[in-house]
Amino acid sequence: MSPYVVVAAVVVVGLLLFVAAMGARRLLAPSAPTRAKLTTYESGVDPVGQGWAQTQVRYFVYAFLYVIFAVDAVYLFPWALVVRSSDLGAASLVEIGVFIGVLLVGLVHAARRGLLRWV
Amino acid sequence: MSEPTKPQPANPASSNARPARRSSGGAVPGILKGLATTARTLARPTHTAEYPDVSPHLPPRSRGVIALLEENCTSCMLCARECPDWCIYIDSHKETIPATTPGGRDRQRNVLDRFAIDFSLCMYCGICIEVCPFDALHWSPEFEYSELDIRDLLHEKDRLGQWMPTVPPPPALDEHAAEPAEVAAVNKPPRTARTPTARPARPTRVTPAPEGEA
Amino acid sequence: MTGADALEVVVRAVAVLAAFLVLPLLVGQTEHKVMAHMQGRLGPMYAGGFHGWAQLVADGVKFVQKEDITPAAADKGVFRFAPAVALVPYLVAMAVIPLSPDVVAADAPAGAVFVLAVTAVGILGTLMAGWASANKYSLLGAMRAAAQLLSYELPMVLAVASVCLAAGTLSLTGIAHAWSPWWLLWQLPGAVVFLVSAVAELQRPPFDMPVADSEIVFGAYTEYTGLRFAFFLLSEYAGIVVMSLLFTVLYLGGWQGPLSDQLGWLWTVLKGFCIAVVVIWLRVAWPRLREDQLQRLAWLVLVPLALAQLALTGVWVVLTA
Amino acid sequence: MTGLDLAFAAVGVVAAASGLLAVTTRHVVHAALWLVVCLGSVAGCYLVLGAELVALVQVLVYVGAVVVLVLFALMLTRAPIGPRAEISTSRLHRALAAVLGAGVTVLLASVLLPLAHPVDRHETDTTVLSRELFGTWVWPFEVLSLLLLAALVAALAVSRVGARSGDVRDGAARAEAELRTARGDAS
Repeated sequence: MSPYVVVAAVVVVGLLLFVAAMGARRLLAPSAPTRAKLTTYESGVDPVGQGWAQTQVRYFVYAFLYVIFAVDAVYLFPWALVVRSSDLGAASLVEIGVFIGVLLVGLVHAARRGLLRWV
Repeated sequence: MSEPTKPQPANPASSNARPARRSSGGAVPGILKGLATTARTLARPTHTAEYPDVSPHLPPRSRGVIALLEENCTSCMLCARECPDWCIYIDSHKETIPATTPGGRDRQRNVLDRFAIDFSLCMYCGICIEVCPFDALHWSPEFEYSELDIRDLLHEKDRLGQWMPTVPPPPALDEHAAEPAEVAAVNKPPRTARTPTARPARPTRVTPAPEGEA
Repeated sequence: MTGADALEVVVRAVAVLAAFLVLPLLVGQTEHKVMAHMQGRLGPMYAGGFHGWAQLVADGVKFVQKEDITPAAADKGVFRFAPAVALVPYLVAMAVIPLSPDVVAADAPAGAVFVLAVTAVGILGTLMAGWASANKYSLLGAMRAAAQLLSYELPMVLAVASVCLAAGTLSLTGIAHAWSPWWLLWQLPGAVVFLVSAVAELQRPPFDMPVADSEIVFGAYTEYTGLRFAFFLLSEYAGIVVMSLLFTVLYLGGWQGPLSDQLGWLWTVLKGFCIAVVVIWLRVAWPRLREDQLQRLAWLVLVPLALAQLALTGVWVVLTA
Repeated sequence: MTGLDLAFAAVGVVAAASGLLAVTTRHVVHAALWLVVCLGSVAGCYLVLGAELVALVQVLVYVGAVVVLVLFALMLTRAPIGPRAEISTSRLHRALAAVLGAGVTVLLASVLLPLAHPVDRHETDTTVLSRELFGTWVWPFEVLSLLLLAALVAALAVSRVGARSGDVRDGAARAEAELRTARGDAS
C-alpha cells in the first residue's frame, strides 16, 4: 500500500476537522451582525477607499528570483540520489556546479543592479 | 549602479542600521547578549505578585481610599472647595447647644448630615487630606472597593468611616528632625537678663517658628 | 484495498490528527510558560488548576463561542476557506515525519521534498486571507508574508538538499538512518540556515514583519475573529511542531540515542521539543527585523551560505564515495 | 475498475473541473485560485501514475511558486473583485470561445479515447530518473540553466524601472500622467 494513500486520507481528515469545527462554531457561537461590526477595520475610523490597491513592484522581484531558483533547487534532489554512484558521481558534481554557477551569475547580477537592496 | 540617494546621511530612515550595530559591539555579540539576558531571567525567580491569592505588600504611604473620621469634621467645607474635580459632597446644619452655665451664652455648632466622596470622579490627588485643618480625612491603603456599576462608587460617610480602622498610624518622627513648633515654643528657655552674646542670636531663633506653624 | 487496509489507513490518519491537536497545544503552553519566565513573569496560573495547564484548552473553548465575523467588503468564500488552506498543509506535513522507523504515518520515499512542497502551499492560506479581507493592513501583511515566505523557502530548500546529498536519499527515515554525530559539525552551516529559515517561514519573531502588530495590526489576520482566527494560530504552532521535528530528523539524527530500539520516538519528540524551545527563545530574545533587513538576510547571507554548504557537502561526498 | 482507476478518475475530474472554473470565472483572483486547485490535482494525477518526484516538484514549483507569482502579478494590477466591463469579454467572444473549446475537446477525445485503457502504472523510481537526467539528458539540463539565467536577467530588466524609482516618485509620475490626460480630455 502506497504511503500516499495515508496522505490522501490525512487531507480528507484535515478538511473534515475544518468542517466539524465550523459546525461546532455554528452551534455554539452567537451571531448578531450589525452594520458597524461588518465594516472593514481601519483602526477605528471609517474605511477610506477600497481595500484592494496596487502594491510595490519590489515584492515581484523576490517572487521572480524565487521561481528561478526553485526550479534550480529541485534538480538538487535527484542529484542526491546519484552522487554516490561510481560512474556518475564526479561528473554530476561538475554538471551541477556549472548549472548552479550559471544561475549564480543571475543572483550576482541582481545584487549588482541593486535589486536586492530595499532602499 | 547609479546612486540616486546621495544625501543619505540626512535621511535617517534610509540609512543602514550599521552605525547602531557597531556601537553595541557587532551583530553576533548583540544576538548572543539577547539570548544570555533572557536565559538569565529564566533562571531567576519571577516578579509576579499573585494578587487575589496573595495580598500585595503595600508601601506605607500608598493611596488606596480616603477615610473619614467623622468626629473631627466641622463641616468647614474646605475640602469640598479645594477638591479639583468637585467630588466631595457635604451637607450640614447648625445646631444650638444651650448654655451649660446659667446666664451663659448659647453656642452653635455644625452637625454633619452628609459627607460623600464620588470615587468615580476622585483623582486621588490628596488635596482634601492636605487642607483639612482638623485631621478628619486620611489616606487608607484599602483599595479593593470596586463596584459593578459606576454609580455605586459614590460612598457616604458611614462607608468612609468604615475605612478608618485601616488607616495606618502616622509614621514616627525622625529622631533627627527639628522639634515641632509648639514643642519648641514650650521648651524655649525662659527669658533671662540680656547678655551681649545672646542678642544677635535671638532674631534668627525667632523667625523659624512662624515658618514651622505655617 | 481490503477492509483491514482501509482500517489501517483510517487509524493512521486519526493518529496524525490526534498528534496535530495535542503537540501544538504543548508547544503553545511551553511558549506561555517559557516566555513568561524569561520576562520575569509566571504566565497563566489558573485554568485547569496546576500552573494553568489547561489555558489553551480554555482558549479553544472561548474561541468556539466567539462570534464569527465576515466583513461586508470581503470576498466571502475565499475569506472563509483561507484558514483551512493555512492549516491542512501542516497536518499533511506531520503525516510524513517519522518519530522512529516504526512510528510514522506515511513513510514517503521522497519525504524531504514532500514536506517542503506541502509547507510551501501554506503560503496560499495567508495570501488568500490577506487578499479576501479587502483590508489595507491585510493586503500589506499578505504581500509581506508571501515575499518573506518565498525568500526563505529557497535557503531552506537548499539546506535540505544538502542533507539529502549527505545521506544519499530523499526519504526522511533514510536520512535519519544515515545520520552520524559527525554531521553536527559537517552540516552545521546548513542547520543554522534551516533553523533561521524555518523561524522566518513561521513568521515568528524576529521575522514577524508580516503580522507586525504595531504597524499593520495583525497583517493578513486582522479581520479574522473566533474560530477562524484560532485556526491561523493553530497553524502557526503546528508549524513550529513540524519544523522542530523536521530539524530533529534532518540534523539531530531523529530517534538515534540510547535505547533507540524501544524509546526511539521519545528521543525524536524530546529533541524536537528542545528545538521548539529554541524557537520560542528567539522570539523572546530578539527584536523584529525590518522588511529590507529581512530580504537582505535571505538573499545575501542565507542563500550564499546554503550554497556554500551544498558545495562542501557535494565535494566531500564525491571525494569520499 | 481498480482503486487506482478510481483515484485517477477522481483527480482527473477535479483537475478538469477546476481548470474549467479557472477560465470561466469572472474574478481574476478566483481564476488564479482555481488554477492552484487545477495544478494541485494534476500533481495528484502524476502521483497516481507513479511519478512521485514529478508530482512533488509540480507542487513545490507550480503551486508554491508560480501561483504566488501569478497572485503577485494580480495584486500589482488593480485586482478587481467583481465583474468589470473593461476586462470582461463580450457575449459573442464567449460563445465563440465555447464552441472552439468544445471542438478541441471533441477532437482530442475522439483521438485519445480509443487509445484509453486501464491506468498503466509505471512506478518510476526516482533514482532511475536521476540517472537519466545526469547521464543521458545532461545537455538539455545544462542548457536549462542558461534559459533560466536569460529569463532572470530579462525579468529584472523589465521590472527594473518600477523597482528603481521609489514609490513617491512613482506616484508623482502617475499623478502627473493622470493630470496630463485629464487636461488633454478637457482641451
